[in-house]
Amino acid sequence: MNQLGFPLLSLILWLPAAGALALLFVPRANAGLARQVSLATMIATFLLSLLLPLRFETNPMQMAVVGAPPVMQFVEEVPWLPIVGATYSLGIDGISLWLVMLTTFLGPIVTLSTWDSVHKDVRNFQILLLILQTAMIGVFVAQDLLLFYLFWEFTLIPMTFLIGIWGSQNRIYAARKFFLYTFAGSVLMLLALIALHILHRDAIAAVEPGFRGTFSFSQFVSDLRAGRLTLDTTTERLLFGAFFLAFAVKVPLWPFHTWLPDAHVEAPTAGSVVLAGVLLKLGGYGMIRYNLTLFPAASQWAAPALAVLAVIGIIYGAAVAFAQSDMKKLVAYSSVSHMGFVVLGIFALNAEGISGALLQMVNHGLSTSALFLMVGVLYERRHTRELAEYGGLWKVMPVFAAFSLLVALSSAGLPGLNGFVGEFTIITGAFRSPLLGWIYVAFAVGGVVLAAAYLLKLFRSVFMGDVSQPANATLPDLNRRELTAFALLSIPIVVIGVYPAFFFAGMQHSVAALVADLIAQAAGS
Amino acid sequence: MELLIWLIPLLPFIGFLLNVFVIRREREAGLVASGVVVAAFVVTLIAVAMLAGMPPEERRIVSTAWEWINTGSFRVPFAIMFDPLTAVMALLITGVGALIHIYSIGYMHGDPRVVRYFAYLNLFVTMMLFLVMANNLLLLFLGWEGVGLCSFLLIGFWFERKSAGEAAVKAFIVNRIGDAAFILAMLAVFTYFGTLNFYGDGEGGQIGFLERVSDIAGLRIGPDWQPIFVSTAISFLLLIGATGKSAQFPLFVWLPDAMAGPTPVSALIHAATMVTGGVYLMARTEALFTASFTTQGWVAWIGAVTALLAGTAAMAQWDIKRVLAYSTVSQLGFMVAACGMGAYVAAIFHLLTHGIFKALLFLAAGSVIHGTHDTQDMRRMGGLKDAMPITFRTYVIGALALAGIVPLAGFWSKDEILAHAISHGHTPIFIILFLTSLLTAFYMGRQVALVFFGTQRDPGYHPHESPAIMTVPLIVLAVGAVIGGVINLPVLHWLTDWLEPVLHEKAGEFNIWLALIATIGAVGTGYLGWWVYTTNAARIKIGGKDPAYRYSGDIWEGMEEAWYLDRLYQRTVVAGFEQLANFLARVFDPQGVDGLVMGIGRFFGGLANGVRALQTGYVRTYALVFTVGVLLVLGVMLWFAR
Amino acid sequence: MESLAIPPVDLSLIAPLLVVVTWATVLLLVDVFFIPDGRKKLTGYLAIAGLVVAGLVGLPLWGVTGTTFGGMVRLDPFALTLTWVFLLIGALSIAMSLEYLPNQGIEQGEYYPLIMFAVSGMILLAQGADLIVLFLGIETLSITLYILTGFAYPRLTSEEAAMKYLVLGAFAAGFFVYGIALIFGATGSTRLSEIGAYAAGRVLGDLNLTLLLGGAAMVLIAFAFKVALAPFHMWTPDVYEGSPTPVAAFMSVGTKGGALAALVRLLFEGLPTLNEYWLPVLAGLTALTMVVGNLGAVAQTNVKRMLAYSSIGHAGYVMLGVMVAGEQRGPEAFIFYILVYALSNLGAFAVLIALEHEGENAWRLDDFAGLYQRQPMLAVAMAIFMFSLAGVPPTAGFMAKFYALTAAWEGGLPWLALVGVLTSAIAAFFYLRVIIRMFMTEPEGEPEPALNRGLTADIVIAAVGTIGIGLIPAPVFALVERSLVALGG
Amino acid sequence: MVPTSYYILLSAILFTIGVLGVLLRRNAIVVFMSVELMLNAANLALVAFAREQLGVEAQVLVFFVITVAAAEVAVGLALLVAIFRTKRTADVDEVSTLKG
Repeated sequence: MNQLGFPLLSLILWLPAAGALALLFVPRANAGLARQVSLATMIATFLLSLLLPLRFETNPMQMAVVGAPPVMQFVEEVPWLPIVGATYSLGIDGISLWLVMLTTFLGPIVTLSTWDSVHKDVRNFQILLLILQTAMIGVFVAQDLLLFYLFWEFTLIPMTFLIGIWGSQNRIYAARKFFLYTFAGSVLMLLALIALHILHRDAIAAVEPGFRGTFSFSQFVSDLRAGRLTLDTTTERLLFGAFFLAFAVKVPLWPFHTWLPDAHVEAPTAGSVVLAGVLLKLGGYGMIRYNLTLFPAASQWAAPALAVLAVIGIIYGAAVAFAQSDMKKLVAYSSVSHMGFVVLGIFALNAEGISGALLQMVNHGLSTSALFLMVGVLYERRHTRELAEYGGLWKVMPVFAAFSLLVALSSAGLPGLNGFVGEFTIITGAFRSPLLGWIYVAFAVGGVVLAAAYLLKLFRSVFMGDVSQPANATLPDLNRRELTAFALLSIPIVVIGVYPAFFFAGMQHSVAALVADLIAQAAGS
Repeated sequence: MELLIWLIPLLPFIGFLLNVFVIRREREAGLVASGVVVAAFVVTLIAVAMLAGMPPEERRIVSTAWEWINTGSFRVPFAIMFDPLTAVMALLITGVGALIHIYSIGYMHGDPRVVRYFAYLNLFVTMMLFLVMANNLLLLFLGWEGVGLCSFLLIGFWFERKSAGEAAVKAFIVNRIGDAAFILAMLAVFTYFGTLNFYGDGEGGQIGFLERVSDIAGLRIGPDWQPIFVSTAISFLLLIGATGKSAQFPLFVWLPDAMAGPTPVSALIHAATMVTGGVYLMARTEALFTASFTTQGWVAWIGAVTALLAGTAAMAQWDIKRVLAYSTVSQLGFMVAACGMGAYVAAIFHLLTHGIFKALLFLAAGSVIHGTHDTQDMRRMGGLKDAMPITFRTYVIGALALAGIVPLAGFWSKDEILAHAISHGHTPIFIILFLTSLLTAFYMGRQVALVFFGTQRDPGYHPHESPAIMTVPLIVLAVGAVIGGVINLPVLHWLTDWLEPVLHEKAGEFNIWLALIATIGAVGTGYLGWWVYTTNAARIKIGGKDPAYRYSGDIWEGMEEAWYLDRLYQRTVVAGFEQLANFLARVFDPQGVDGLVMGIGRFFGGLANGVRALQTGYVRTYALVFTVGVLLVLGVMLWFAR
Repeated sequence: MESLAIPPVDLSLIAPLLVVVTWATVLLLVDVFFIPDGRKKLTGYLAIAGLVVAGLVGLPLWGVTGTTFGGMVRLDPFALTLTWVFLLIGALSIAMSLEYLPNQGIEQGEYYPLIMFAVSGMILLAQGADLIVLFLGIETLSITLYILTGFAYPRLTSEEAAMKYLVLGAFAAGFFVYGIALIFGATGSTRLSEIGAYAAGRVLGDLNLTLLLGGAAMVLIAFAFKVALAPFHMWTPDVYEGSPTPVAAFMSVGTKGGALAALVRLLFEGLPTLNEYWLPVLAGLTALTMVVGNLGAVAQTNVKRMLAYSSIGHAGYVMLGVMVAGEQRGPEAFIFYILVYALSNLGAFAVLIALEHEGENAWRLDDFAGLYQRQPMLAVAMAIFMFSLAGVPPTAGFMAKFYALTAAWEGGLPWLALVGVLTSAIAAFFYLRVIIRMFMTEPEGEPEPALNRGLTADIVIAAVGTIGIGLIPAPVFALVERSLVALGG
Repeated sequence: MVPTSYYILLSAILFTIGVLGVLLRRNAIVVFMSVELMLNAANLALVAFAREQLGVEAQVLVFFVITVAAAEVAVGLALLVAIFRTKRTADVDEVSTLKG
């Protein structure tokens, strides 16, 4: 059941929360100690999580059988709420493996970035960061729908506080918008969850009297695939829609994106990094894990329309990003564009598209985090995010410029770096998908061109040209912590670009199983 | 052997890493950078020698390092190969590259960021080698975009200048447009062939798509009313990709601006190697192109039109480098046209000779710029032949080679293209190309006259000859420009034979009459150009108009602006996109999309105020509402029970 | 006329009730004669002691089911569990009043026995098996509450609130009695079980059925008034705002609990066969309630009034469980929701009290500005209560809402569940507003919060309960589940 | 014997008058009286039904109702006096500071 014999996932999940608890005993005024405890916790979590890919079975014994539930690893299961059959059940498979790793990897980097940017109420900031970390990992590892929903909604609370307390001028507006928009987006999912629970219970209870229902993901999946639970077309589509709305808001898919620029612009650097790096991924993950797995037929049905939205998002996000003069807004809209690729890949509904989307989520997490760190570095030095205020920094901060260029190119999808592999795999998937096809790809590729346009605009405005503002002439280059953060981020950026096969290998089995089921459903319907 | 070919791209890459992470001093940077490229050249020579020792049909070495992408059925290895076509390209890249590296030591001396410069240069060579050595489209694309990146970095090397930054970005983005088509082409190839590999790995694995182009013969896609052949679709997309990288119409606008980079960069990237990437691509995927009659027509015409447009534009430039830039575009047009006519060997031949003499011209121009303290406007030059004798002589050799004067390298290669055009019945193309070759001679005559003859028009500087580290590469290249034609002389046709396993071409007939007419024409127009600008030298004023402007007026201005193509793009595509983006960002997004969201909020706010308004504070109102509720409840329940 | 026979009485079945009533009566006298002014807090402690004793007395009754007073009063685990909940509510309300009353200058010893009487009314409602007993319970509760509402005499708002409550309450009582009359006229009995038995055999067109339905409608309206279902909710905001804050807190959870307990009995013992008539009506009222309550709260800048509207909204959510109490999950959802809502809402009111000083109404949203910087733990506690009321995990409020929605869906009311989640999205707006004000704005001369033992105890119990039940709800659910084994017959 | 329906009709009329009284009259005392009227209408219905159904519960309830009514009125009048002291009015519409 669990290849390690001890609850590794629980440890990874609760370690940050334990760190937060420990921080409560650190005096509020002792910012330094608070940061160190937080950083230590994050690093420990990451190191612990390294065991996951090390001990992960890329080819589990049970081969991908059509109709079988996803093969989870590092499984833990404890009864939690027996009255509705909800359990505390954790596990990961190829779909969540790298997203968990992304989360734990970004943890220490985020904490490092707070050193220079957060000076107010440092301890509580760290507490919230750690709690958020637990919540996000929880979303990825929860294998019980109720537990998942619990973590899913809970991520809102610390994030709202991070934006609302430590943000800039318009932070209250942004925090409120973030909370209400995403909360409203996911209430229907709660209802869908309940509906699924009851439909399943009634269906099974007809065969096995006394069955009290469950929220177990794998049980839903196996019963759906085995035909013990069948959903009629309308129900399936409604449920699909309710789940999808929640995820689409989070991703965010055009036209549900307008909370994102506000949230990003107002959030402190660390908040933006977490938001872009991990929080948006919850949406993409949810689509793959829940929409595709639970409602394959509805996914087939909705895919073309959703892919249209994704493509619109790609172009629209890029165009709007291009027109921004505020760096953070630019990067924020670039997320809309990049996450459009992810959704496009997901609804290609084939192995290429989905693995590409998964990898692209990791890539986007890395590059966009780095971009936000970059904006943060500038903001801490000059306290403005206006592009026009900068120029010629290549001369003043050469090391910083080099990293920024790397990051921008990674985000623009330069071959040899991570972004390209993801995007290319996604569009291969979309191109080959019988549901989509070359027209989608033609537009999506337009997004690739525009990505270069806005990212190079950003890079040129900041780093090229002459040093026009005297204040810029004396800016210090990266300090040790910043350098560490950027260097750490650069490693996977390059490694994924050159050797993505390693990352694809981890997800292959799970994706293949998922796609096999999608195909079986398509054939059946 | 496999290890050996990996060494070719890896050596410059090691140089790059050293320059980035280890080296901090200018002198070491230049030496290491040049050293690794020279080493790569030597290794290439060895590899070529070993290749030559194999039977012609087996002259291909493929080596896979690792599985690059493996997801679903989409599998791409990180694999390189070495075959005759790659070999000549690699020789050009490492050979000319080495010379330019050495030259740069002198040219860039004293620049504060020289280490970075050599790092970029080494990275460029690496990427260019990947481009020509890749055994699949995706790795080729890695090199393709990689050289684009280096081009961006090097054009923008003096980023303090506004024009440098703009030109760098422009180059990258215009190239990206072509790259987008390239990506689509790759997808199509993968969809129809199931692989992106050019050739099989030689170990009994899957064979590459170039070896089974016949698979898609007759296959059509597209709507019923206008189906197109798959081969046409794929090759046309590749063509668009090539027009971006090889600066062809309609995407050539980036190359003249790219001259903002250091001159050795122009020589290496924007004359000898990177811009020939498109030609190489077409030669490499020649099987796909020849499968589509339609695309071939487009290729030929695009090449010819580009050659003529750029040729006319080159005539009217004042900037010494912009003349050469447009000339490069024009000569690339020759090569592309050659590809379009099926004369791939001639295209590669011209690519190689052009690589040598255009590098020579650029380096010599760099020497001029260096010796005149960064003067680039030819109106401020004049009479430099005495001050810079070596530069002058090498420049003239380059110019003669470019103009196509017997027996210099350019003559043989250009003649081969023209001869092919006439012998295969491409008469309109031939006429355009012939005309362009005359223009070429004219503007080179004009340039030599303006730069080296007459008197120095701007007395503000003291011209001096460049140091030996710069002139020696010039001399070496000049020798190459003189004797380069030997590799594919009509009687010997070594190159044709060498490339036969890849391009499957037989040597063409040598057309003596054509050669005679072309030479006479070139000599005549070249002399004309020289004559006009030496006799009218007095009329040329700094910042003034060209003497020819008097006779041609607006046409001359049109030529000077390259027929306003760039301005057209600025005013339509660029401005249009910027306005659209601004509209979306300032109006549509906040008021449209977000307005809808906030509208929902306001809607509920309005409802809430309605609820509030009902709460009047009068207890009798409450009782009234209560009573209404009673009537409703009673009514409904009794209505049920009726 | 037949002769009146006194049926056998088993007082043990109403032991907690007896304890509360007796204790209250004695305490009233003790307070008058033995406890000097200025030490009235002692009365409060004694009252809490009485409620605790009543709770302990109930312990041996766990699992006992039985009726007495000729079937008019019933004891079952359902009633007993609710009794404990009510006792808890009473005790917490008293605890938050201990300092509040002297601070406001309205300390009177009668206050505490009055609360105890109100609790006894609630217990009576939970135990009543006869319309007469229900009437008695509801009036015991109401009349004490009228007095408590006006307890801040001579503050005009308090008097106004009491007056409005009294007028409308009496108005509703009129409907209640008239409804009982009609039901009695149709069935010849006021015993719920007998009404149920009678209704089971009726068919459409029967005049008696019409009479019964008319009566049932009027009784339901009276309960709807007590629970504050729209459109019978109009008194709620005004009365909550005007009454002393602990009373509002007590009312918001107590009245609802009591009235709904009685409603469950009425619907599922008295009128189960008529559910095709009352279910659509109640469902409509519930939907309207959720919409009106949450919308009304959106427009408020007065936190106390906002909580009043929010309590209307929550009445709707808890009704989700009540309406489907015939199913297994309905009453579970109801009890669980009441318990959770009691904890969270009492906690929120306790925080409100901490901010209140004599003569100042610290209920404006602005008074919460920067509370986080002044009293971080208080702000965190308030945030927990707000998130719980909004139903955001991992608080108990989420679990309660989740379970209520599950019950509603299972009971065949998916559209109502839909209305529930949609209105909960609206609700998030105004709860979040308080949080934003506390955490994200700077303080500017707001009243300093004053905490005391009673309040602190309240807030700690409420906060720990809210989070604890949110994370590990299973034990509470197990208790609730066991308490319902015997319901419905 | 007078049919029960007559009593019920009368009680309904009384009840309606009571309701209208609450809705229409502004004087608090009259409002209380109207409420009393409603309760007594109910009492009338109760005893009428009790006679018809021969049940004892309704008559028991009537006593309760009378008691409760008395209690309510006692509280109500006390309140009224209190309000009158501060506001010098018995008009229910004048007491409307709490709203919104």
